[in-house]
Amino acid sequence: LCVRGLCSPSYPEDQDPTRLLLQLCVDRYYVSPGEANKGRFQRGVSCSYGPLGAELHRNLLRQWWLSVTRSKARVFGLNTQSIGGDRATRPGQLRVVDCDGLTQLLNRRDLSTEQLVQEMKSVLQMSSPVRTNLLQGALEQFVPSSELVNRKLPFGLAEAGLCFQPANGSGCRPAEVTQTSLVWFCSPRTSSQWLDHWTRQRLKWWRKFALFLSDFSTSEVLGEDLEEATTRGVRITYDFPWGKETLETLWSRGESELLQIYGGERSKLQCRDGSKTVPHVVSMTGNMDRGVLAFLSNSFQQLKSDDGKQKLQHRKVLKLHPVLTPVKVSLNISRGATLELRQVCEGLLQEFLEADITVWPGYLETLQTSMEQLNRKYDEMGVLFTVFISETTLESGLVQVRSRDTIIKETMHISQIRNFISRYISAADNI
Amino acid sequence: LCVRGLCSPSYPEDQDPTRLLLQLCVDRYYVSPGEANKGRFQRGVSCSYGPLGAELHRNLLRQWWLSVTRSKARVFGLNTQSIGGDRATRPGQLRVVDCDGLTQLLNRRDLSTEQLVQEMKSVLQMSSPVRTNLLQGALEQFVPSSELVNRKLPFGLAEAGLCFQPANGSGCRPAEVTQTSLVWFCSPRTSSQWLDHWTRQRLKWWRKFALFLSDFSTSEVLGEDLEEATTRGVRITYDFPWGKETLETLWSRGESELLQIYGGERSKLQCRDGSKTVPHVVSMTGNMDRGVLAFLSNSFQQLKSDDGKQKLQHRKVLKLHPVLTPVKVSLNISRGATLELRQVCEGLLQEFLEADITVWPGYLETLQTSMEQLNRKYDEMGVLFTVFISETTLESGLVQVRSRDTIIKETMHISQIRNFISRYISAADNI
Amino acid sequence: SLHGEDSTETRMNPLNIQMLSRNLHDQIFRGLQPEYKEEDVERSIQHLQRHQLWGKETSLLPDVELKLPHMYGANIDEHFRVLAQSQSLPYLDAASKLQQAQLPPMPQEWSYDVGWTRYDVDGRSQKVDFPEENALVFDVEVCTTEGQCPTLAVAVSSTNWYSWCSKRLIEERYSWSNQLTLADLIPLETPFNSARPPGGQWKERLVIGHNVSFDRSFIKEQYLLKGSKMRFMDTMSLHMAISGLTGFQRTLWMASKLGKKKGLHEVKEHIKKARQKKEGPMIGSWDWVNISSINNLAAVHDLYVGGEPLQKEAREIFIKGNMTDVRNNFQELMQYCALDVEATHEVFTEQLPLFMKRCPHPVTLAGTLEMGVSYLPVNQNWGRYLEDSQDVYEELEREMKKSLMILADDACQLLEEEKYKDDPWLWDLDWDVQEFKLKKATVSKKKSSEQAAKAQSASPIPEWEEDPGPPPEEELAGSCPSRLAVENVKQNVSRLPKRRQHLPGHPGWYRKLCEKMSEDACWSPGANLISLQMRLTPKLMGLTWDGFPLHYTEKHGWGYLVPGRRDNLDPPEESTEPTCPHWAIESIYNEYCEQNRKERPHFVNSSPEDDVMWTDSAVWTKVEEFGSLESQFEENGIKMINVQSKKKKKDSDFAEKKNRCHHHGNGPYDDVDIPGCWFFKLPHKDGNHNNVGSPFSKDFLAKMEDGTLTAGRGGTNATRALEINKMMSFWRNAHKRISSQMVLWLRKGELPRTVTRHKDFNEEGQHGAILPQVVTAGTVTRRAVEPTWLTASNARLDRVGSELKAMVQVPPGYHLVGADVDSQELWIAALLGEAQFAGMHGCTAFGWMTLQGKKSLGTDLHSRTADTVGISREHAKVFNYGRIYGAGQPFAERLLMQFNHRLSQEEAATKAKQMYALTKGLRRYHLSEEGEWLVNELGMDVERGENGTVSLQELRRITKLISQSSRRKRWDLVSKRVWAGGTESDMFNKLESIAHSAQPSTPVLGCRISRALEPHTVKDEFITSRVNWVVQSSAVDYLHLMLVAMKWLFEEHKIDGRFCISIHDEVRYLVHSEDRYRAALALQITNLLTRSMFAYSLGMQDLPQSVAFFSAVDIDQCLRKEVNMDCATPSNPTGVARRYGISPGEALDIYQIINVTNGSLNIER
Repeated sequence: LCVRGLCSPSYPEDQDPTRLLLQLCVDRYYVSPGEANKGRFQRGVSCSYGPLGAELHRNLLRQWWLSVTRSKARVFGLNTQSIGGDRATRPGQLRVVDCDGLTQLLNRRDLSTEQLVQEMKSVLQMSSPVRTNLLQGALEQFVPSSELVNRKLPFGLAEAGLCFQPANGSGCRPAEVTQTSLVWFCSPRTSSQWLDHWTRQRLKWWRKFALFLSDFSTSEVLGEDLEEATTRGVRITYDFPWGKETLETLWSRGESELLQIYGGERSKLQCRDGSKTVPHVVSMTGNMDRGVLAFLSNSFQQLKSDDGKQKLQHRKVLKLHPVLTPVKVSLNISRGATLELRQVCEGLLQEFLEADITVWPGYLETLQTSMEQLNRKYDEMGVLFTVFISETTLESGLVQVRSRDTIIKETMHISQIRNFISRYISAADNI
Repeated sequence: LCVRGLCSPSYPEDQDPTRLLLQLCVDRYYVSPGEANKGRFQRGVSCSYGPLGAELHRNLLRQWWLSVTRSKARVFGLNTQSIGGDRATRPGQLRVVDCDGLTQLLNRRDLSTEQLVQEMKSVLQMSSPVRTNLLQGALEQFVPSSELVNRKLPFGLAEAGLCFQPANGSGCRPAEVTQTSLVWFCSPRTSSQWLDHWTRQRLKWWRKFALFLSDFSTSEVLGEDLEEATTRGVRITYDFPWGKETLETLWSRGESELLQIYGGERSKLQCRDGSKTVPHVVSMTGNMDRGVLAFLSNSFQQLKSDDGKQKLQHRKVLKLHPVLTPVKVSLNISRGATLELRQVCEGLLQEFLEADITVWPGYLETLQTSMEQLNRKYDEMGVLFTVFISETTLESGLVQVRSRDTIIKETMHISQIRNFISRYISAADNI
Repeated sequence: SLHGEDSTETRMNPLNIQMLSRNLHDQIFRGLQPEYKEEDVERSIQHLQRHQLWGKETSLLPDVELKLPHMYGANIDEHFRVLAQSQSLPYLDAASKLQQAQLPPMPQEWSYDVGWTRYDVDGRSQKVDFPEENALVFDVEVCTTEGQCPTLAVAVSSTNWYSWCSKRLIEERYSWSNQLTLADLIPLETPFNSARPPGGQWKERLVIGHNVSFDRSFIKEQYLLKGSKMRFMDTMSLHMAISGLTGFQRTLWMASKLGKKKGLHEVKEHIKKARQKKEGPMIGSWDWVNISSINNLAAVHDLYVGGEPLQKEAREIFIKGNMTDVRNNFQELMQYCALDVEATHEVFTEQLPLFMKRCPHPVTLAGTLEMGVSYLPVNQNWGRYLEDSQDVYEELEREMKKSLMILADDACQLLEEEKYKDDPWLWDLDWDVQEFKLKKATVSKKKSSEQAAKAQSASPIPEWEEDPGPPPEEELAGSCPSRLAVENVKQNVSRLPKRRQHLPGHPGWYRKLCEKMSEDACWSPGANLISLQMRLTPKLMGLTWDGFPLHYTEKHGWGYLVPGRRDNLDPPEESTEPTCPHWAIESIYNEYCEQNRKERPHFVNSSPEDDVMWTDSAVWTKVEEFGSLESQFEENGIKMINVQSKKKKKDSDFAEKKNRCHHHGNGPYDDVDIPGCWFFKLPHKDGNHNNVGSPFSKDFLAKMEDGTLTAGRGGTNATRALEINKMMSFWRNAHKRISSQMVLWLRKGELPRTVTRHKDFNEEGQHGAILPQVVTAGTVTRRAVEPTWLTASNARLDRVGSELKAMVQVPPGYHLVGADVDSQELWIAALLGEAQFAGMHGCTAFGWMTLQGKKSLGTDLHSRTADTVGISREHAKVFNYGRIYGAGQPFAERLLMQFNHRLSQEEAATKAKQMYALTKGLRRYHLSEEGEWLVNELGMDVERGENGTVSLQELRRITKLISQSSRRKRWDLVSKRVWAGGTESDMFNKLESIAHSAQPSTPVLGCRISRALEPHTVKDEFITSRVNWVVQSSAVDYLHLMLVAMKWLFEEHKIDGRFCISIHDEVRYLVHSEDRYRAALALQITNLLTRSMFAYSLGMQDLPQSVAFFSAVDIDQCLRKEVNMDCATPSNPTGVARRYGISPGEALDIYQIINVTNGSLNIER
């Protein structure tokens, strides 16, 4: 009997799905330990990721990049700066300052309070603001980029990177978020159509890697929730156990921000679209840190397995999508293994690495653990396949491959595993 | 007649290779325009990249990541925070401050100078430092990570990300740099061996993508250049027209920094390696922004082509390695283009994108340019192959494919191009 | 006699029904005043009183003051004749010339050249722009594998043959644009590169073809926004009108003619049924087979012309071959096409006189011609719609599949420790796993000793290992020992069998759900073959019915297992069958009861949504389905009784059995022997003897919603899967047809200036048209047939792609003007009944309700039925239409059970009987002369009703008495059967009297029924279809009248617009925006005249005001049911206003239109 872990409402504390998930993420190297770090993780801002979390984060970003740049002929990547920028006009509450310099200033005894305040203010004003979003950078790049396409619409500028959020009162420090941004420039006539198009595309993308698709949904931003300068907005949200949170926001922004950056010089901005027009901007801003959390939450299954002996067991699994899951295969040897087996493992590992399949070198662990414990650990890590090399392998070349999703152990020949797993992962994209 | 552009010494101003290269990078969408930006680019810090530069940057980072994680069983990725961190002890000259808050403080009239200075200092002290390197983060992650491998040596932690550099006097603002970092933990006994090993590996990697291999070289860091706490150091440098600059530095750092972070608690740090020891650290820190510049510089060729009519022409080419070059193929149609030709291009483009081959949609340009102009442009962009679709294609399915490196035009059937180019690129990786 | 009028302008008839305003009445009926007989009035009042309708409150409408255009002829019928004759004259002229012509000899050699070639009698050929003659027989062939571009065509006029070749046929190229332009199509009126006829004037021209609407869609000029004057005659439609077959007849025809296996069973059934009715074989009832045929050209040609059968083999090349094949067989294919043209001409020659004879009213021809030029304008949103719908559809499909795959994966875990044996659902799946096969190692001695040596050299791993330092340089270079070790082990690969096993370690049922791994680009891992329709899916979901787990048996379909059975607990010795874990079933049932005690599930009435949305054609299909079954019940009352008593006996048997089991339901079925459990079947909508094939059919949707049917595991997955299934249904069925609609985009120069100069015109936009392939008379009732547009349902929030109709959108500067005829069929049927009963509007209860009934007072037809039976008004609608289409009591019974599964068979039968008694009435019998004589002779006291009829009981009594007192076996006692006592009895009597008359023809335009349904050929067969024909065919007359009137008004008053489409009771015109209100007025006048024509033809010189005008004329920018519908669907979530910028249209009644236009059709200056 299988119950979807995160749906049902009230739990005793030790079964609260949120707590369970967060603890599992720490235990299984997704997130570095520490309450503050866990807190950041749950808030959906950048935290210190463990090795598995970092890999998941990387995989997710890579998939985003591929989907965005493959989708249309004219999406170009950008890499703008996170601090400063040439335009001193960039607004910004958060700035990077040279503490040593400021302290020196504060230590100067020769200045009057007035002078000190004045000096301090001017230093602060001169200091570099850090970016809070990627939109600004993309808008600033509009003119050089539009030359690249001969000023023909539509085209898009994509970038992923760290952005900073001011502390929202309450003693919090400023936080950083891994944002993805696609800024789409199109003719005013088609902007609403493009917003619809991208909304569908983006939702599709999120759902592509989901286990339970309906947890991802879109909602139109209504009335007073609309940001300044925007005419329409759509949010893509994920339904966490503690409520819906926004993963990505799409805005139809009109032309005003572009005009503002370029000092209202329409002629600089005009593009060719039948007649000359200043393009409208559709922006898509995603939070990939929260994305990581969403996919972890979505793929977290607790399976009650009633083993007949009246002992209720919980199998916890992270059924992450094959493409996303940080470790695809773990290689293990049974206890009392020999150096020869170890060598076979080393060889196999090398094969996997060359095929770009991430491997967990379980055979290096010399501590004795039971098969059951091992499987539980790998399930919680989201390891797709567990390969067991045994004495039989040396004789016949046969290995045992256990699947995370079905927990069925399949016998396979050693010469086929790599291809099998490679194919499995690349084809998992097809569904 | 080929002359290596950047080697020979003195040039007339309009042929100064440095100037030429930088201008080409701006013209061909590698770097955003602006003198300040160009300056940053040349200094080897992060600048605002154009679409092609961003792609090159991405490609380089990806290659680094693959080489590092594929090389050994136990290199794990990390993703640490760039600001703050939980340890208030983190030193740091650069900090992120909330300017609005500080300004409010400065505006308060009720504080004496003493009080104001006091308050200011404490706010500054409480503010979040930004990281200047990735080493610190990796060292902090040592303990949780070592549990992952059951405290068995050796293992490594890899990370790539933005780091910040304080302004070095002279009115410069703080800069950011895309760093790569591999921190290797090994037994004290083997640390020097590992340093040698990694030095060889890293140099090999840099040279793998080079056109002129000898421009990349290593040099031992001697005497007073050694950083505090390090026992040995090696630099990997590139020979720019204006002199050698460091791309990556490898240090053998001993145990002291680890001990410092963990408050000298050896027991926390002890790993199993025969007897219990505190591991030694070998760190590798690369600057990928300078890496981008190095490869651009390395692949930049100026070819004098004497066209017989006594008119000296310069063909400028970026012969970037096929794996690195941002645009692999450009798709073009001859003039008098029909809707049908466009459709063929669209189809081909989709095919390429699906095979992860970056394409330049040249067919979208409606301005008439001569074939010559077009080729010059693509050479300067480093486009590997230029594909021409013409009326003939509609009739017979044949297309023209021009190679950047040989400038020879070959006729090919439309159904074969994708495989041809795919094979070409993956084979180039193997050399 | 008396005049039913007041002195005021408002006119009332004697039954207090408001009639046409005097000024309108005067203009239309030219002073003819209706006359009413007192006794008729008296009879009507009594009748209405009996049905509690007399004296009910009615409301008055304001009078309408309107100056109608000048009308022709002496009466309205003559008026219509004049209009129709003048409209069709040029075409009829051309047609008869062609009909009489001797065709020129067919060319021997065809020209392989782009465009049209003309062949002269002397054998010379010449390139021409297009054929000049004004009448052509025409046929187009398309090489379908290469897209929708026409490939070649042949035409013949009375003087010349013509051939046409496409550019794509003649010129070989690697690829062609998949977007057609006008230049790719066949010109028939304009030169190349021009969208204007020579001389600037369109000519009246006629094209004849078999299924000509297909050919029409390849004609260039037909796509122009301002239509040409070319019209089309379809030999297939002519055939349907003359000799068409009903759907059921077609099956029989094919079976008897072609001996097709498929139909044989039905034929046998039919014969069996025919025999049951009367003794002796029914030779007569098969006569129709020889005077009719199915619709294809070969069969039609054989019927009308005869002789050598047409050769159709060459056709295969166009369907299966590619362009090269066509080129290689060019001459042969041209010849084939030409022969078809010739055959079509022969057929036409025979058909024309027959058609004119059988459909004598000129309106029929004129209306048919007009219907043949439908035109649907579309714009760039069409492409968007296709893309969005497909996209959303695929996404839903993916979601469903994914959730099912998760269920399958999770179920695999039961393999561990054989836990599946305790699972209430999955215990009977195939859980076997395969052994991994490996060939025996052929170990030579040397090798084995080597291995032994290896085993000896095995070295244990030290517990504590030191950091070995970096590997030596040479190892990195390639030949490292670990790689060698792997290579070594890999050598064993030769021991694998050649054919790789498919997931040997997985349970059998799971293996079947997985594709074998391949390099194929579309292979994907996991149980991806799973679908909702599979038998194991409900089990994987753990579905329960009232707490009992579902179970499937081959014999009974889906049912459920009820625990507690004790008589079969001892398992048969050594059974290989899996054993049922009845303890587990018991425990989940107990759990369910536990929960129910806490929160009693509330049972809501089943939601009507799915059923109400039935289109009338869906109702008719259902009726026809049952129709063949039910006549025997109706026709033979005595038999019916027998059947019923038998049923009762069976039921009591059931009751006995049931006593043993605590659960009441459809069962138990003891032949399902599952230890510890009884098996009950799931209820079926068509009666409990039917097996349920899938618990996911839409009939169970309501059961899911009310908690009867729930998923035991996988939580929301099951319900969501079902929801998705519902959302996908429309697009799944329709997307192929919709996405293959041929759209032709017009370039700027091909659009009229009114469009390109309009302020909303956009260079980047697209404007074009779809020509729906309407077969103008596609059914035996002469209703039009077209698979996509005429059957399209309206947009529904939970159906992907159902916004289809709203995608027909006007170009800038135009509007769609149209209206639905309010309850058209009900009114026609009622009118027939009234003409029969007392010749007064509203004289029958049925008629009164259609005219005066008010929803608010519960006096309208649907509310009445709803009250009688105790069902919702929406459900009642279905019953009412069903009845008028000829459905009988069994239909009603079944429908009732479907609407409410807790209704027993008996209750349903009672309700249906009650409903029919009230509406249709009861059968009464006129005794035959023979009967009267016998009654008289035997001196029987016979209880007679009005008109001297006797009831069924009385008839039985008489029969019994006669058979007792007479030795003769059979007396023909009955001469005529009639209906009596119901609200609709007179209507049905009229319908049946028409259907049974010697030459059934429609009462208004006098069109005769197909030869294949005339009583003298089919005798008493196909009654349902014939009764249905009367109403439906009259509705077609209605449409033809409207089309003729509209064309007249548009021409007379220079209203710039064209016919767009008619969907049965609905017409739409594409009108220049400036003229839209005048067009709306024209439409209202059209309706007035058409209704008046109906009343006039049935001998009533008046028309009720309430039906004189459309309740609303829609002026809109797209095609939709209501002008303010936003047509939101999953593929169009924000609605047409937001997504496509289409604002709500206007729906104007006659008063509003008069206000805007001042009641004048003339252009205001």
